[in-house]
Amino acid sequence: MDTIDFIIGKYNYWVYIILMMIGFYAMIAKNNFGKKLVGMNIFQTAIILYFISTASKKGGATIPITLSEHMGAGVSTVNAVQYLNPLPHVLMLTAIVVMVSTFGVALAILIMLYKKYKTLEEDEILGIIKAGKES
Amino acid sequence: MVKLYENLIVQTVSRLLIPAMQIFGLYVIAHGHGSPGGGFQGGCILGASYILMLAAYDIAELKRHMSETLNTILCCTGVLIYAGIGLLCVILGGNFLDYSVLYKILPVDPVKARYMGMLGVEIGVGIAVMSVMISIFLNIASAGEHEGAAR
Amino acid sequence: MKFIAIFAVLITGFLLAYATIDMPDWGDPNSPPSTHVSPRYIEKVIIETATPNMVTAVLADYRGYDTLGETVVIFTAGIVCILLLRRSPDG
Amino acid sequence: MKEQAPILIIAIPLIVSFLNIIAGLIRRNFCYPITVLTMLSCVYLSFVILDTVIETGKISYRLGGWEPPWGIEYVVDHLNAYMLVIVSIVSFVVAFYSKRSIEKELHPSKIIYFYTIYLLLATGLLGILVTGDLFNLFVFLEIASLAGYALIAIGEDKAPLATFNYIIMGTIGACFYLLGVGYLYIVTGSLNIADLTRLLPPLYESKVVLVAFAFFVVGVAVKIALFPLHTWLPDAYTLAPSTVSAFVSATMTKVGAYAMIRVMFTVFEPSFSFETFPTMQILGWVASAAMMFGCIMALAQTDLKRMLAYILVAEVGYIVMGVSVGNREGFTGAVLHILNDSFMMVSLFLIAGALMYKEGHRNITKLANINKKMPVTMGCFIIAAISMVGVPPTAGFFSKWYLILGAINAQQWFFVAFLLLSSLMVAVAFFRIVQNIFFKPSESHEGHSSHAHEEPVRDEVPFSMQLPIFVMSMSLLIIGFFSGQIISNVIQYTVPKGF
Repeated sequence: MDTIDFIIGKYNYWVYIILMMIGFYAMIAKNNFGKKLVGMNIFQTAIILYFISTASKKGGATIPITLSEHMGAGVSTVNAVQYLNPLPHVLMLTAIVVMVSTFGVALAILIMLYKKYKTLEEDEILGIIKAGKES
Repeated sequence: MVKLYENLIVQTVSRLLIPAMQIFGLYVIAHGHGSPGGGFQGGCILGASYILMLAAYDIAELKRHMSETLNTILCCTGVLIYAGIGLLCVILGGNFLDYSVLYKILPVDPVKARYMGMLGVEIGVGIAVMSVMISIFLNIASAGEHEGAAR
Repeated sequence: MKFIAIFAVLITGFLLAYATIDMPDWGDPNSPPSTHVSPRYIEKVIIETATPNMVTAVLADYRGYDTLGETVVIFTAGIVCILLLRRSPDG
Repeated sequence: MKEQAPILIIAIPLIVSFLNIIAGLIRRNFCYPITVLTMLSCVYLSFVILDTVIETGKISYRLGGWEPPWGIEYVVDHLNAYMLVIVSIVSFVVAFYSKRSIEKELHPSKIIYFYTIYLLLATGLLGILVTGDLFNLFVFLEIASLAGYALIAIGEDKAPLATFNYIIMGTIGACFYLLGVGYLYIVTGSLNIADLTRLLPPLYESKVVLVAFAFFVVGVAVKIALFPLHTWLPDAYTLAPSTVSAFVSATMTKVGAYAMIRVMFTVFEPSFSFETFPTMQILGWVASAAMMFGCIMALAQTDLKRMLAYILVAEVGYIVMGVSVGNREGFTGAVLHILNDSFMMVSLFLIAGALMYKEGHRNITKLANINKKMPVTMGCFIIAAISMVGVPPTAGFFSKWYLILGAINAQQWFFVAFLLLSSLMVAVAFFRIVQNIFFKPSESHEGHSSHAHEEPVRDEVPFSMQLPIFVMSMSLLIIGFFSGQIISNVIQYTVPKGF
């Protein structure tokens, strides 16, 4: 019974680990550069899921925006268990922007590669480079 | 290359939709203090409105509204607003990004000055994100060659 | 090559699963992230910054420097796209 | 001024990089002087910070006025200040050098954006060095990485392919680092380095902390190109424009090594890094493999820049080995080697850039008689080369001496043997070049016997390129003479407690 509780109690981690493994595999093993980028996105999204899941609190916690009934005149009556943890959300907003930027730069380089070699398969590009060297 | 493909339905709908999107984007930036939202989210919506314009019309139409130089300058201005507010705090005698010292130049108390500082920062982020979204999309969609797109 | 990749992925997945044993359960209100730094953000956000949205307050004020970094990252991405792809009109 | 120096050293290049674009849109020629002046001010500020740290000890700066675990804090101690001086000097020197080289290798319309991204790269590297917050370090790591990708991708013909591999590897490294941050966050709830140092010791038995440490080390190892994860480095650093190669090779890996030292000895205590986790065995042997592999591959190259890139892989091995032996001498050697190696790398890569500028190639078999054509540059090359080999009284000798002492103290005789052997191989690699230059008849002259006695005309690189080369190679001698002072004034305070 303990094992089942253990697995169910931590199911968010299992989900993110599986997603991360899928993305990581695509990043290092796929031959197509586009697929590598998709893998990179999955990998990073898995990390976002992990961070966001650390923010959750069971027991009726709501989103981290102070409700109007808690906004007394300068005196705070808020208890920390009433709201979700805002810090992981902030970190992930930053991380999402970082990931969008990385993805944009990678796409730009992908387009440079495509304009030069007219293909995105790694082995074909390496073949073209090899043929260029020999001739 | 992105070519102009006249489609009445798409163009009419986007003509209606773009102003609404831009108003909503501004609302998300400005109301980020009290509801979900903020500079990055609002900037994305603003950028998406311009990207919709590019998709429904063509590059020339986009450039008529937002020239490339203007976009680059806006991109710099957005980040400059952020870093400038930070430096302004240093000049006013606080630490970097310590908005509470802004009460010296704003007609509010230090706690409210933090609110105002945040608002300024979010506006800067919004401008920067909008223009970067446009810049990335424009350069990637046309592979960098968007000169000959005259109408 | 494929074999090495599968091996690396499995090692990573195993390490992550191994670490999960000692992690707090999902949604545990007594886990360290919920009890150490974040309560101050939740409880004092109105007094200290007059902003109801805690995410905005932490993003732009408590950790505003991170957000400056974030904005610089996206600025870098925009300039990088121009640098890499833009062909100048004069050839 | 003095108390604001830690932030100004970041804020000035950051703000100037935005103004640089606007100035460049007005007039393209403004970019170069603006960049050089900015980096000069960074050099000045870094010396102010170093001076303050030597006088008063650790500096702490609260960004936004929030006290540490809640807000972000800058912590500058001897190690940070020392690294700041290195990075800002290197970025100033390379910026000064860049004008003619960039004009030759890049399209004129890209010069504005080049200098902007150059400034952003410098900002990112400096930002990694001063921060006292793990997540903030990640953000600045990404700024530096993105700028680095772009600057490498505008290089030679095959550079985009090399850059794409770099992006994939670099993103894996950054994501592993971020996962490490997340794992420490879930067991402590804090991101501040000083706070983590306080919170972590009771948790050293936790599996989460163990895995977090592993992810930190692997992530940073990708970024510094430690041996089995080095695959992106030789291509990327060979194909980048020569200015960029000089800058990134001298700074990126060193800043990564700094991040590794921070994580291993400040976030975690040395007792954890060396007792709970078999760091010395794993990292030491990996570093030895890196030294041997880098040197062997360097021997096989004919392209000067590629050879230097493989030597850089070996040099990373030296630094990591000095850290991993876990005693005072080894750590001193590693920290001193960070300084020496970045100066040696920058002078050698700048010389490779000078060859590219004048000759249009950098094939070491075609350099016969170049010493008559470019006597000063080649003289500087000899100095840098003997420093790289580790001949006294140049700088390279002292750091290698400390590294060997460290390995002897740790009774790792294999490491000593590897160190000596790899030095020997570096000597052979450089002797090949010297032999090609001085003792080989010029090929073009063999065909025309009537011109056999014609002396090559003296044809040096422009002054703006020659001065940095000269200054950097002379600094290798000067650092050699002042190694004792550097160690007694700065480096001995960087050694973590418990050694």
